[in-house]
Amino acid sequence: MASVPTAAAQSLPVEPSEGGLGEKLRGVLGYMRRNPPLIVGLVLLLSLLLFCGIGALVYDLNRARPLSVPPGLPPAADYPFGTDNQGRDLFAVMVAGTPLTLRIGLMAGFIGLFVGTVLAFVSAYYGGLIDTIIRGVVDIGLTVPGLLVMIIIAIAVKGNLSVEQMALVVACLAWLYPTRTIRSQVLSMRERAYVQVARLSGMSGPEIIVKEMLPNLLPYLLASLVGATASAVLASIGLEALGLGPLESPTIGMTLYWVIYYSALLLGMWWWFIPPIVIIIILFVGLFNLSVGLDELANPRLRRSV
Amino acid sequence: MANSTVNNGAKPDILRVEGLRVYYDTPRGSVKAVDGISFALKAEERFGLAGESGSGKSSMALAVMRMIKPPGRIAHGGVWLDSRNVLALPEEQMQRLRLAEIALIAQGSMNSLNPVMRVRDQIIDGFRDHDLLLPRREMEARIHELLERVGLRPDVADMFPHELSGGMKQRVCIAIAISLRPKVIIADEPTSALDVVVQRQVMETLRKVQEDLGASVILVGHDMGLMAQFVDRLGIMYAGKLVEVSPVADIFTTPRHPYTQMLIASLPSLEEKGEFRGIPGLPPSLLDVPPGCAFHPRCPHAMDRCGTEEPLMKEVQPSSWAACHLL
Amino acid sequence: MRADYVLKRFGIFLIIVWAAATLNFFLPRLSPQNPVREKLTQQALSGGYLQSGIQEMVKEYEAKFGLDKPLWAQYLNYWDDLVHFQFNYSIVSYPRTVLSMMGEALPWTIGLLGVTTLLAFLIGTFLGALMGWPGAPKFISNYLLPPLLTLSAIPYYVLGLVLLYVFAFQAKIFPIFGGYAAGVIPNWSSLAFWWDVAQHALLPALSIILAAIGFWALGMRAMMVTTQGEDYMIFAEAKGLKGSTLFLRYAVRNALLPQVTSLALQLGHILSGAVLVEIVFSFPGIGTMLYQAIRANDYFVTQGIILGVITSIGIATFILDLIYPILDPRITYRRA
Amino acid sequence: MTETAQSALLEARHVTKIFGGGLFDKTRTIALEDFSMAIESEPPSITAVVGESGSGKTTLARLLLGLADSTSGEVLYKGKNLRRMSGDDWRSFRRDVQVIFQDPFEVYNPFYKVDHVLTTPVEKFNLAKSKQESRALVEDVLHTVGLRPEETLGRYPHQLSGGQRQRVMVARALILKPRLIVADEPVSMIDASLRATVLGSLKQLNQDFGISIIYITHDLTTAYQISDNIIVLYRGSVAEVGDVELVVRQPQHPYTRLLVGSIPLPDPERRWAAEAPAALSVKRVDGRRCKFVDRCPSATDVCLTGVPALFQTNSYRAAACFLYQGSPVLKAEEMDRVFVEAPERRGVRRPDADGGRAAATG
Repeated sequence: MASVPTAAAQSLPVEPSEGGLGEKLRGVLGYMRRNPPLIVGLVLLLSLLLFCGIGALVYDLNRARPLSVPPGLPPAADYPFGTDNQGRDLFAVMVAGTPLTLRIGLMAGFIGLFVGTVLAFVSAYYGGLIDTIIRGVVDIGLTVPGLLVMIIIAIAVKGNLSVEQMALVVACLAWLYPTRTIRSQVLSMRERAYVQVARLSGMSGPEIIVKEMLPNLLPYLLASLVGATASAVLASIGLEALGLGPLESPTIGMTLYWVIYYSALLLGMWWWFIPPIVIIIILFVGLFNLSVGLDELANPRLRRSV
Repeated sequence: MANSTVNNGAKPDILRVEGLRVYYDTPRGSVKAVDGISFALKAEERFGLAGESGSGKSSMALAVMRMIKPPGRIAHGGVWLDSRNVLALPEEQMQRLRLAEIALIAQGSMNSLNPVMRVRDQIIDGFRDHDLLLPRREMEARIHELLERVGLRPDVADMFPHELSGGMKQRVCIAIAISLRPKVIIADEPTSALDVVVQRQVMETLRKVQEDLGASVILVGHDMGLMAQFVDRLGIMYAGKLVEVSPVADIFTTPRHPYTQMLIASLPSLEEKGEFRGIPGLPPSLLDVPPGCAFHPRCPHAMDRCGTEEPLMKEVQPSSWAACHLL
Repeated sequence: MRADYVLKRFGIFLIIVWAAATLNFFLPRLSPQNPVREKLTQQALSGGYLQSGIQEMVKEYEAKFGLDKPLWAQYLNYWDDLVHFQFNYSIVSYPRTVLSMMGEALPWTIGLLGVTTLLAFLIGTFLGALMGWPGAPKFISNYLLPPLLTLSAIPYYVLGLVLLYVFAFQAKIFPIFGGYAAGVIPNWSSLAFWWDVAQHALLPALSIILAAIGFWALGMRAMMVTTQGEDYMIFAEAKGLKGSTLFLRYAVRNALLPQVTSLALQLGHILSGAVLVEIVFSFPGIGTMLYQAIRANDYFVTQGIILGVITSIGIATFILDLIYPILDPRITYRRA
Repeated sequence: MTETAQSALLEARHVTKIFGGGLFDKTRTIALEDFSMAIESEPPSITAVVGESGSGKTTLARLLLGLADSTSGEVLYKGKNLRRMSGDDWRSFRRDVQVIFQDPFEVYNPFYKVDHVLTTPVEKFNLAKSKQESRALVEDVLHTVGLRPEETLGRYPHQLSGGQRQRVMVARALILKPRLIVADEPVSMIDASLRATVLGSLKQLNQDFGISIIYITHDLTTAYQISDNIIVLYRGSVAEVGDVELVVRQPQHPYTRLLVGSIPLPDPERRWAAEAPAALSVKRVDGRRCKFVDRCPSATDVCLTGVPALFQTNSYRAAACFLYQGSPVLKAEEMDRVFVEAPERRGVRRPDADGGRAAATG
């Protein structure tokens, strides 16, 4: 079998085309067709952004505040998503809250990925005691239920959290998983002969990381960012639903908190909980597909698996 | 090519391969890994199939076992064992035929055994799935006998693969391969991961069990030295085709095909030092094999005809066959 | 199994408990607020106590809870209590102890989580194994996989809310909240009570199982595909083994190993999700208790639950670590 | 030669490398044990280091290249310890000592075209003042190793064959005009018909450019073809050392005999001798005795008493075996005394094989 998989493997990875821009574009489109999760993910997330963007332009977001509209109304022409018990316009809440939730996720995701990447490189590159410590902390940190640790943190810093503080709380644990996965990637890459050749060609350590390793890691880092963002959103919504979030901000998680707090379900106020649920589903399914798509891009061996 | 089936000597043919083609479908077209190969294997014969990477030799081995997986497929041809066409058997019969009549010693001796099963159970599995399970004591005796036959101590049966050295693992594979006394053993690069000393021991073990059993062996590989040491008759593959089939002594003394000639000349020896004679040019991609004779772009004797007309196998002298327009 | 492997795993378990307990102790104390004082002040105000008495009361309570001593003494004290399973009293439900409250809630959570995790793992792994096997029916990959994958992306509790609304509120097939019908006195020797519990547990369980199956199926499928590329699969097929032998004893057996590793890593994650499911269904487990404690600022209960749960997860991981070498004979030889 | 040891280009002194053996790690492997060797740049020679897997040959390569640190002992570049060298010394070390790795695919970063491995050293060592000059330099070395630049540059590694890729690596090493190249199994992953071209390129580096080569391999045949001197390693220790003609054609150490006897010669008339080779060894030999004793057909009680020193059986060879304990002992750091200098440079009379054997037995 030695010969054939090589031939097949050569045809599969993202072939660097030597043609012009049009050909490259066609190549990208052709690739997208072979990677449906990427398209599904992008379409879902873009439509969510579109909803928020257009909504913010045409709708009065002040109505997301409590007592700004009559409470407890079902959807109608004036209030397309209805209003909640405390007099918030739920359409405005969704338009204003989705970007807030995304912001928490992205901030924590970025911080987590950045810290994780740095630690992963430090750990994998220097090895020894530093590596043992970092690996130990990560392995132990990952077995512990993250939500509970964040609860301790959130309670400790309690007061009224801002959206940014919320992101920081979530970021406290967001670096664990990226550190673990990126470390193993760096570790295997460090042993690659091309890294050693680069060293023998006179490249310095940082230069090798930037020029030889990072380019190959990029698709992987992108997939990790999406994964870290999704985890952060999940964690933030969880904390918020427990009442440990930014009480004054109309985020998706806080909306769920109020839903549970006021037992909207038992009151039959379906319009109160269906919008956040739908947005959560679109958001997570979008992020999930995007990360699967990017994973496939980063690790073409999985392609055409079955 | 069908008439090129090589036959000579008194021993009957045990396995015949006729016009076999194995294609792998890729987005860029069909990779013709095996492209019309015919040969016959005689009883108790050791036959070698030599080729460099990309010559299709491993696909050839898997095709005879009918183990080509998608995107690969057997596009054409027949593999006749006695009077049955192996390629036309129903799947269940094919399953029973493997190991019982044709056994494979696969490439990658380091990982050919299931890492989480003891050697004993891996041997027994073969018996069980051929409905040949013996009473416990007899089974145990059979396992001991098999292990001893390949030069291993009986307590190896209780070990896991990771407790064995590379050479021991490959001996276990040989023990499994001969457990049902097959007529044909296909050994695909059986020693590619082993050191020379162990390689010699494993090859001699293989020769010994082959002679004990009276089985035939097809040795697939790239190492011409190993071929010279082990086989009776040798087929040289280039770009998915056989270019020459001759008794092994003839191949090394009077190679007929220019590719064989250059391949033999490129081999380093302990006789003379100095000259490094490689074959200029590159082996073709199996996606895009040159028309006519696949070797013509690298051949010093190429004529106009070679680029257009595919040479057929000819019997150059009794039992020596080659496919070249020069002959 | 070698003793040093077991010892090392046990050491890791101890480190987990130590780290969790220490965080649990120090983090709240770093905060500028004093939870006890805050809570008492709140209670005093709502109860209409006189301002003047509060200071003394706080003092009295602080002495009772040991909050007036220096930090290191508190820390030692804290460990002394932990080692003796003294988790303090609940501030809200004083004089009930945290331990007794947890003792009531923990079995519910372990029951729900244990059953659902095991079921989801088994079903998901089995489906994944079939999806990654060329001989298996195609409808699993084509029709079962996409919805399962979609569900796996959604948080458990969101799925729980949907199920609750559709099956409990609208269709009224299942009860809406609780672990058993309101007003019933738990009686585990009565079959009727078990039936009642089962009805109440079904929706929470379903929301965890449905959302988790996809995760396990996806992981198993990928491992099956990897496994089929291994040399031992080629050799096993050449041994003339039957499809079922190849599937079970060679492919699934090996693909299972990373799944078990993954199970150990996912326990914490699953639990985080399950906590919120309990809250959505007002299931009488640890999650609901935690939610109420957080809402009521019952800080000792919160602490106790978090520590108790992390310890439980640590034990579960330790058990999985002990099982793993039985599945994979190589493990003690690799870096143990 | 020994008096120049002070300023040898590269020197290993009593180098030992042990893997594992940490706090939680019970698997301790001695990859290389008390190895000493000085490599002079003049006259340029080719020294083969031959061994099976686990012999420590790749560890040796990594130590000599400064890619790994030894557990004890030191590696010196022009008399300076690699571990304590200044940045300038490192730059000069990198220029003087270059590498060719085993896998001609792995050495290429899949993100870049083939050009990358050639232009990086040019940039890093300021070998060219302009883009054109750099291009000319690259094309020049490609021509030297027999590649056509227009068929090589601008391509991705997977678009070239294994032989082409490895020759590009030879060109890369050449571009720095090093004085020593460590070639770690450079042809083991290349097809036989293309192997000769790579070996030819290596030989050319040695003859035309005066570059010394350490040729690390498991393959005695190619080692014999290309090298002047040979070091046979067994489980981290030197088993036999000397002139390649002598060592390969009349091996003295039982291990070398076993190795030579196991080579599958491409000659059906000369098949493996009938007698069975030494048994497979399962357990590792521990303690202070000959490492080969468990597999050795000539083992006697003396082999259990200690580790055999290198016995110099004639002026061009030595073997670490008690069979030759009558011969003078060669200290580990004097191993290179038995090396012949490249004959075509010095015109030194080459010891003819029979004379060598007579001296050994005498």
